[in-house]
Amino acid sequence: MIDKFVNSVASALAGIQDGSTILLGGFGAVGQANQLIEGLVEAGVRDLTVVANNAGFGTAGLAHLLRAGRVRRLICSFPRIPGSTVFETLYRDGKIELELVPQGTLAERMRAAGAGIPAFYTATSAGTLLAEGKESREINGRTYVLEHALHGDVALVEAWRADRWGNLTYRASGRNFNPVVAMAARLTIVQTQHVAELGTLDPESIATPGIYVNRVVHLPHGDPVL
Amino acid sequence: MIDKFVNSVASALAGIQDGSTILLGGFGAVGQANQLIEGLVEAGVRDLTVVANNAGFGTAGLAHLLRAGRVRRLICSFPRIPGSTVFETLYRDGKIELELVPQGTLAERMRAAGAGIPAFYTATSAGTLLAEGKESREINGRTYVLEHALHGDVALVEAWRADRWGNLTYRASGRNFNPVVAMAARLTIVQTQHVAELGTLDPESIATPGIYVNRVVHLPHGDPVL
Amino acid sequence: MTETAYTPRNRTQLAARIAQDIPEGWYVNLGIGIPTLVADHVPPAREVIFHAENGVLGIGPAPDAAAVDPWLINAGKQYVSLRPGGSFMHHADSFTIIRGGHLNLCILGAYEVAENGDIANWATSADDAAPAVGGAMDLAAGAQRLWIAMEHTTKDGRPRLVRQCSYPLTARAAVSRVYTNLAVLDVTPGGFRVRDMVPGLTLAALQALTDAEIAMAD
Amino acid sequence: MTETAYTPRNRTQLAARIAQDIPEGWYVNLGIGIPTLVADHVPPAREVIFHAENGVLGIGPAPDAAAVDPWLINAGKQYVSLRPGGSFMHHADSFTIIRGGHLNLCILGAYEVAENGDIANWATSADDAAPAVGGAMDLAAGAQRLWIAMEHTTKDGRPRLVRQCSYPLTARAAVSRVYTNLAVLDVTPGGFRVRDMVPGLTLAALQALTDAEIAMAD
Repeated sequence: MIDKFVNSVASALAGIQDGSTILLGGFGAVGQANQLIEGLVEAGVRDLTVVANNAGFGTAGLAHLLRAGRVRRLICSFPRIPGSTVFETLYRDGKIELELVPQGTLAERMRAAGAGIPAFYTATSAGTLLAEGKESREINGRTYVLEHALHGDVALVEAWRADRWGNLTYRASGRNFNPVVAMAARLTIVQTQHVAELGTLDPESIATPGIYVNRVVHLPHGDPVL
Repeated sequence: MIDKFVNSVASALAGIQDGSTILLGGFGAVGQANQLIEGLVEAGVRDLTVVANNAGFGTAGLAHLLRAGRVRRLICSFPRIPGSTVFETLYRDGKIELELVPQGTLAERMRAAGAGIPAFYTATSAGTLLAEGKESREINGRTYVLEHALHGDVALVEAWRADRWGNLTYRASGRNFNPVVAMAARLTIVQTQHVAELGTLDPESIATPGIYVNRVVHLPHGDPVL
Repeated sequence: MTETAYTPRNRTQLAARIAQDIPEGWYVNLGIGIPTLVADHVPPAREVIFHAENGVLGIGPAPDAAAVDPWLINAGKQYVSLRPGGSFMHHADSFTIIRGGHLNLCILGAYEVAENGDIANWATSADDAAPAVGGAMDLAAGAQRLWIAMEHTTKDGRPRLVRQCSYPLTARAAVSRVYTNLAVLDVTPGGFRVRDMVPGLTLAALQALTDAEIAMAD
Repeated sequence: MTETAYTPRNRTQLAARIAQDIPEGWYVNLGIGIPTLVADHVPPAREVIFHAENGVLGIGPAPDAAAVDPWLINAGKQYVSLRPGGSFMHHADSFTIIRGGHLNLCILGAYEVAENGDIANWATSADDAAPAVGGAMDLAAGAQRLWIAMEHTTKDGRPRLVRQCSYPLTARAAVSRVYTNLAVLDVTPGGFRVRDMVPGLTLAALQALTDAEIAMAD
């Protein structure tokens, strides 16, 4: 019997190495797997590359991981933490590298990693600072930039419901980057608010099929707080 | 009030020009908008480029359009019609052009058209006859082929349920290419088995949001017949 | 030439002015700041479908405190509601809408707009302390129309409608129209063309506040 | 050397032999023909999740006539059922599973397999009357493992395990293992290595039916 549930954050995170690339779902405070990220802090892994839309929210989760000095490089579209200067300070002091990526390019690069597409062309960022040093080409009279797939060693996902095959649904805007990072990593780890019996999730509305999921831990932590 | 419903096949198809590129949803007999395709035959448009996974099923729909000599060029992964030689005969007689495209490349090229990606690299077909004449490059030691977006003038879609904003759900494997072609055309026309009041489709499971849909016609034609 | 008195639009009036020009049935993405306010000025009976980068299509008004769904926010991280007919999608699908040219309109704020439609709205120098771009470049490059909502000049009086942007670009030749607190201007192959101005303002007075050359629309 | 008697596997036995080697938890796509039969030989208690190109993940057994859902077919256009835990997706998402390397295994039929793992299974000449490729190239290039199920020779006795394919390729260096009616062979950097043969068959007799050089696995 397939059963992807594990019974602790520690076993969910087992085997993550220093130097890993970690993809994080979530947008603002909603849909970020904060308990798993706290588990990373606890586990002591360091020298991480983190891919996330924001640099965290509040003081827990990614903000905590940054403050603890575990992140060598952040790949991000909007590296701000509301009410916090943790990232700005690290960045100004040269203690963290930043790769700034437009939000849609960030999503598409991870989707490409999940879809077996090593590189694609996009109009986003053409003719701007963020395209400097990148290959570009004219196609049908418009300039496009070549962007490469962004793979993760690990993805940390927050789901609303999960079954033992790892099928996931999300709640409202909690979906955001979660299905995208789930596709793009070798090891996808999920914290879920609710557990569903196999067969009770509607096959028409499973947002992440279990093929993208390796481990699930049940963490009913409640609603996000803005 | 937005209302994308029209009350006849003829008004659904109004304005389609000779020489158009028509994208068809459907896989085998399931989920193909046969009544709309029959309407195309009726409307008399010709010199069409048709993009479809198969060359039709049975004698109606695409098989009929082909037999009527309206298709100049077929872009297709599996140009066979079970129990029919319509396509083979046209092809052997030089009366139709064929662009053979691997099924996944076909889907991805239309998804790319919908996503603003003019071209992407894929491993599919690398080193085969179907890659001849195409640009390729090595990325991380593997050979990839450059494939271009495949845009349509018109997409013909079959949905299970539709609301007046054009939001769609599908039934089981009737989904197939339908959401993909809906994204990739300038004019997306839908035939739906059922009409849903606005707000009654679950926002978590709308497979095609109405932004990709221009016109909907209610055609409760019943189940597909293999 | 006599200087006439005029009253610049405040943020609310500017948002209301923009809302007038959005027809029913358009799919629209609103940037943070003044653009977000535009939704409040579209009459509920006129169905305009608002999209947010974080995978929400069909955003409704801000909910009462009692009706807040803490899982439902917009791209500005504010609580919102979902209209009947709305739907959720993941980020790659959401940006397919943006980058694939499916939005009829995007409205963004900007630091500067150039007469050829270049927009600068994400960084004030090439080496910002901690730059952040979000979805601005995707939206500017991807929407069918890009309208800008901004003050006509900076707080210290420097023009924002310029011959050439001095700040790092968000996208080239992307803006189609600019709504300022003083005027509405189209970006045309011939440069900025004034569609209307606040009552009492003259073209000469507006030109004095504008770096690029402007002219009345035909 | 004495010629010993042996019995080739029939299609059912070949499917059953392959099914033995699929562990619980694998995600598997089955091509048409013998590969499709493999699912029938995986005991229901061993959870193997079958995928079809047309957007079905978690395919169950063929339904009784009374239980047929006419909207639920596999890539071979046969009626199938969905297991609890199964899901539907559109074609681009379905091929993301295939092309993104997420399938543990794909099993296809083939005309020829070369000793370096090249596979030819979609066309018999460069100018087929009406060629059809379907999802074969995507599957061959994308799955983590590609196993082939085929007769060891053609009906007229020509070898299908060859030094170099004579038919147009489906993918280069893609096959990891071949199951024939006579033997199971791994494709290794050193060429074909025999894992097992049907009882009574000798390596020499198998070599006589094989164009490529073969050897026993260590």
